[in-house]
Amino acid sequence: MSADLHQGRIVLNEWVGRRYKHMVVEAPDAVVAVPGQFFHLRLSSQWDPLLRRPMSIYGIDEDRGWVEFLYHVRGRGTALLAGLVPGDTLDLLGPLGRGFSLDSAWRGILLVGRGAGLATLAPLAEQAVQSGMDVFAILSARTPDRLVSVDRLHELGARVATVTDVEGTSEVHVVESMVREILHRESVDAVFTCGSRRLTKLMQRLADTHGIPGQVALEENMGCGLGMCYCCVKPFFREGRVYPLRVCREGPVFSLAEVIVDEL
Amino acid sequence: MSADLHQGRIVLNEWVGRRYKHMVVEAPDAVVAVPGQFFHLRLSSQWDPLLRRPMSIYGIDEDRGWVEFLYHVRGRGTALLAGLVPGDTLDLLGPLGRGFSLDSAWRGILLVGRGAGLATLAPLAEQAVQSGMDVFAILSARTPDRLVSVDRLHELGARVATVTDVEGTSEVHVVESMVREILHRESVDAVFTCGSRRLTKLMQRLADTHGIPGQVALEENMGCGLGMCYCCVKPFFREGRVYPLRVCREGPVFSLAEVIVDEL
Amino acid sequence: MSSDRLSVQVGPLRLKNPVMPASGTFSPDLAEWIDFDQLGALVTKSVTWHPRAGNPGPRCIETPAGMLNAVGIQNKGVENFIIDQLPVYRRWKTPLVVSISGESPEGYARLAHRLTVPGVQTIEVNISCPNLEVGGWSPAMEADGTYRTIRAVREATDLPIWAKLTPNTGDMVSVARAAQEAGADALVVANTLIGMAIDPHTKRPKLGNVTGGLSGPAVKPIVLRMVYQIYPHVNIPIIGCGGISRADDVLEYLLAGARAVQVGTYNFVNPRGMTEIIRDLDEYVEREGLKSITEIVGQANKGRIFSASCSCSRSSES
Amino acid sequence: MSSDRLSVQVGPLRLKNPVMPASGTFSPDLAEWIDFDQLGALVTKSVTWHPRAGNPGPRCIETPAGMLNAVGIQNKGVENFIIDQLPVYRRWKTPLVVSISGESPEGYARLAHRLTVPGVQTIEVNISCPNLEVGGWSPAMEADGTYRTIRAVREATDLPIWAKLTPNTGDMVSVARAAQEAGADALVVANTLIGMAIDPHTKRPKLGNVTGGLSGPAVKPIVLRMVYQIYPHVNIPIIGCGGISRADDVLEYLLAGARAVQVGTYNFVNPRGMTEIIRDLDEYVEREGLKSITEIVGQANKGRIFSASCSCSRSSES
Ligand SMILES: Cc1cc2nc3c(=O)[nH]c(=O)nc-3n(C[C@H](O)[C@H](O)[C@H](O)COP(=O)(O)OP(=O)(O)OC[C@H]3O[C@@H](n4cnc5c(N)ncnc54)[C@H](O)[C@@H]3O)c2cc1C
Ligand SMILES: Cc1cc2nc3c(=O)[nH]c(=O)nc-3n(C[C@H](O)[C@H](O)[C@H](O)COP(=O)(O)OP(=O)(O)OC[C@H]3O[C@@H](n4cnc5c(N)ncnc54)[C@H](O)[C@@H]3O)c2cc1C
Ligand SMILES: Cc1cc2nc3c(=O)[nH]c(=O)nc-3n(C[C@H](O)[C@H](O)[C@H](O)COP(=O)(O)O)c2cc1C
Ligand SMILES: Cc1cc2nc3c(=O)[nH]c(=O)nc-3n(C[C@H](O)[C@H](O)[C@H](O)COP(=O)(O)O)c2cc1C
Ligand code: FES
Ligand code: FES
Repeated sequence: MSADLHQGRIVLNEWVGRRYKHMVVEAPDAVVAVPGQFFHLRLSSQWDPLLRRPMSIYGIDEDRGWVEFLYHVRGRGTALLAGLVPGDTLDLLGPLGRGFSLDSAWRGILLVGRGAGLATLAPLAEQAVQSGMDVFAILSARTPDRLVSVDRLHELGARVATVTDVEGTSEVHVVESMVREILHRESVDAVFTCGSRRLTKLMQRLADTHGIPGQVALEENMGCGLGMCYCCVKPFFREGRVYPLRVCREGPVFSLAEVIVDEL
Repeated sequence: MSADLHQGRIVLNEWVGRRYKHMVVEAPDAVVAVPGQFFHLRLSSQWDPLLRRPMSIYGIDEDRGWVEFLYHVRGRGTALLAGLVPGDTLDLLGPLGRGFSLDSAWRGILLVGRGAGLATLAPLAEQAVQSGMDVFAILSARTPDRLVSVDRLHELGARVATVTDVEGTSEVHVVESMVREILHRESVDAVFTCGSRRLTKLMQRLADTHGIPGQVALEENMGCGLGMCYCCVKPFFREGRVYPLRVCREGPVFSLAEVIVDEL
Repeated sequence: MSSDRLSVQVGPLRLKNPVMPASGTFSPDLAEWIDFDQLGALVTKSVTWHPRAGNPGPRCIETPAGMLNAVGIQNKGVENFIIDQLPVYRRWKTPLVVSISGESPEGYARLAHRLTVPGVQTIEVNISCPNLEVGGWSPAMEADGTYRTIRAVREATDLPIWAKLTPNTGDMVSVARAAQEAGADALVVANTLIGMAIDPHTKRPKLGNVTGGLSGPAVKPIVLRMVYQIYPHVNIPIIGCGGISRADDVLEYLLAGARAVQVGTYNFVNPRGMTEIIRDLDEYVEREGLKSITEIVGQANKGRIFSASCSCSRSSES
Repeated sequence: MSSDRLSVQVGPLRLKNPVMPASGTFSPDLAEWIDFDQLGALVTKSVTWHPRAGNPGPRCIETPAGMLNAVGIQNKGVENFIIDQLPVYRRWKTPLVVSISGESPEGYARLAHRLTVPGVQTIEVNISCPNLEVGGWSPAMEADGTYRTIRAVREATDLPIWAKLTPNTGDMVSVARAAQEAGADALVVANTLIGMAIDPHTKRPKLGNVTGGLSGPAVKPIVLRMVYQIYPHVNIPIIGCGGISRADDVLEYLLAGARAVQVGTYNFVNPRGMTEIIRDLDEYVEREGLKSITEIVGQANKGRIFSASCSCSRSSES
């Protein structure tokens, strides 16, 4: 599972809704990644844009040597990414960071994600299903067309609920009652979240109340992605103290209990 | 003949020998150019490389709306240009500058060029042939595979001699006797040169001795290409005085007589 | 763009909008590309008393996201400017700012006096050109030289005067204050940063003049910081200049505290750049529902702890 | 790379080759990517006396061909460094340069003294961090502060000391000379340029610390000029640092007068960058038939008119 520099080849790079793209990259040596880890992508052979862009793994196909990403086209880096066509090469550094961890004793897990965060949770769902766990998911987005990976979760057999801002269903108290309902009714042994500060705060509280573990995948502007620059640091609780930890190295996945939500 | 910003579409971009590429760009509104003029090409939508690159016109096909270039792949700008494939778009600013001028009374002209300078002279040969003039050409390069546009000149019916460094035929005194021979034997009313300081010096002297006019297409690092920045200025003789003139605006074609060769 | 929601007041001058070209990156040649009457102001290349042939070539070199230039203020001298070029600029209604470059406070004063003629609306005092002395020294590197030059110009003309500062100093605030105290009506922040490039093959400096001025997007973070740094310490308008290529860059400068901006190198990349930026600014004002774009000037300074964050130099604090 | 044709002498220290990482852009984490025994030296992130949590985020922002950082020297303090990190660095044979950051000359001296322990080969005195005080002030902005700090360190340790200068001054030559006079064995030129970025949407500075340090290819022309500028005025080695991403960049710095170089931001773009640069330098030396790479040091200064071209500041000339 050691990280390396890879020259991938774009297999597919297609729109999913109006703001997201699904990209498949052939990079046979890079398929050693686990859900929650990320690759650091270089978008120009010149010096602008200079820095790499972190993207979590949306899928891994070991047989075909494919790594998949699902990304929100936001600024110029992701715009350049969106311009790649099949056959183009892509410089990938990774896999990097600490991914999600699943305990084989768990019977069911609940995923609560929003926006691009859904991309990060999808491969976790797949892994959980393969390990025989039940997967419940609450997916949140601004509009229905930004609810990415719903189909994929359905196909996996996950039980999926969706909430959106435009439908007025995504407010925290609504999601809270949905989560309580699931935790009450189903055998959920752990919760996972990604993509929203508000939902992270909520899930931290609910996991704590219910006495179950939780994990969250965080994002932060990154310089190196390798643990050297300390650009991606946030403070976390650990063993009763506050530690500044590197999202790229000690994360991007952290235990929900150690996150200081107000610092996100 | 007014200059504009064009979004061209690459039709062809192929190697000619190991260092040159021939590029055809579809840009129907841009075909109003004359030989010796240039386009200023933008090579990135980002800020690196920042400045445009000047490229003279290698050909114009008014019917098909094509502009052609022949370029030496030297640094990173031309490397990016070399990476374009048919269907890609290219941002062209132009046509810019003052091109060659042909006097319809001339019966024959002599072109003496070297390296990438041959690209600049080729469309002039075409225009001259169309106007019924005889065209003589001496083409110089380091190696035979860098002698671009020889075939094109042959097809036009030009009488072409080639000289190269590796064959030991390109030394100034050799070229000098070839030029003298042509000027002596044939009806040559004007000489044109591009691509070499040494040859420009030679042609200036010979044109002067033979009392015939001459023109040279010059190169200089450019900022704007539009006459605003004064980055491309060189000193020239004009009306008995020395003037600093802009290669992009008062040139890139100048009368041989006004060039101060030691300042090139 | 019917209303005057983009218009800004810079000292005694009212500009249609905050966007104008930077000295030396603009000439009447650009009129083939854009309508000068859409610009906030026109700014000439710096004019000197005597004609100057400029520096030996190469005069410009591209660098990552920027360029170095060492043109050396090639121009035909002030008399030629008044006779030949001023009438050309008078074709447009947009206010004309004439940039001047002298060799001493008196030299600047003489130029300003000579240029106090109809058709010239403002004098921009270029005390910051890095291409006149090898190595790049310029008066604006020190508060004292700045004060003396601006003062001399102030006494020589009734026209509004803008002091164009250099970023090649550790003490922007003192220099800015000196310019204000000497009577400048506005500050242009800033000229180019002194830089150089060497050719590994020839082993020689690439520019004919050895060093040159760095401009373009590469320098924007530095110059933007300087505008922000100076803003709380002066009460005359600041005109931001450095690396602007988009409306968002203009907004950054206005938020930092600039009242207007100058666009330089980007004119070389996109000759229609300035008018596109003006169009995008108008869309921004519309979208945000602002009455005037000036509402955002200095907004990024909100909540700022002035004493701690304002100056690079301890000495200017005391 | 069998011979020692790449090796350079930097003060009392002999380096295998002129390439080393820049402080704060390097950590033992990079050992997964390259063999540290191939580097000229190892340079730690700056160490402070007490632990520091660093600045609030965001701590970095990309800019055209560069980046702004405002990490704020997060570190666990010198005792932790000696106990936890020093043993890790001692795994490699390459000389270790420990960068220190204090709050006063005495603070620097105390750190240097404490770090005069086996395993530490050199102290790099970071008197130029722009991220400790809001606004970016640092001691190296003035010759006086530089002298006092380096002098105090000189008296506190027998180890070689390198003074890391700031580019945020109009007077590099005076500062460089002050460092030399105070006893520095080498100069690192330079730290980052103070810059900032503003978010047009939130209208707030993008960095948690408001201002930050600009690094990367964008700044190379500026810092290269500073090395060239300082070179004729000092007789201790200069270590060039700013925007290096290729062997050609290293050659530019050596030609300008640097004896060695540090690579910073580029490590983030290409974690194998430094070893690729070393390989390309070796190819260059081979191709050019040089006995030693030091033959080219300062070559771009040939024929230079020293008095005119060396200094940005008049005062240092007099
Ligand atoms: C570990 C990790 C995994 C991620 N996985 C995904 C993913 O699977 N899908 C997805 O769509 N996005 C993901 N992101 C976010 C993604 O990296 C940013 O959206 C992307 O870098 C923006 O680049 P840009 O050039 O398009 O935007 P820019 O123009 O650079 O900036 C647009 C916005 O993105 C933010 N941003 C810029 N750089 C970064 C950065 N390095 N890290 C985080 N935010 C940044 C800026 O603050 C700004 O608000 C992930 C981020 C991290 C840290
Ligand atoms: C009016 C004009 C017409 C030209 N026509 C042709 C042509 O038809 N075919 C052709 O192959 N080349 C032509 N050139 C030269 C061409 O512009 C340069 O080779 C090109 O800009 C190099 O870009 P680069 O990024 O590959 O090289 P860089 O890495 O930027 O530089 C490589 C070399 O090219 C020189 N150079 C860089 N920028 C320029 C510039 N703007 N102008 C001139 N030289 C430069 C540098 O000094 C350096 O020696 C022309 C130049 C001019 C001024
Ligand atoms: C080619 C060129 C010539 C310049 N000439 C002048 C000048 O004559 N007078 C002056 O005050 N500034 C001059 N400048 C500096 C610009 O006015 C401006 O301050 C600088 O380029 C920064 O802005 P930019 O990053 O938008 O280019 C020149 C800049 C360039 C690129
Ligand atoms: C993220 C980051 C952290 C840095 N931290 C330090 C530091 O702790 N001490 C120091 O002296 N310089 C620090 N620097 C400055 C670098 O050492 C170097 O001087 C600068 O980045 C210029 O080199 P570059 O352009 O190659 O990056 C830091 C730079 C970056 C980008
Ligand atoms: S991004 Fe550099 S330490 Fe995390
Ligand atoms: S390139 Fe700007 S004037 Fe010629």
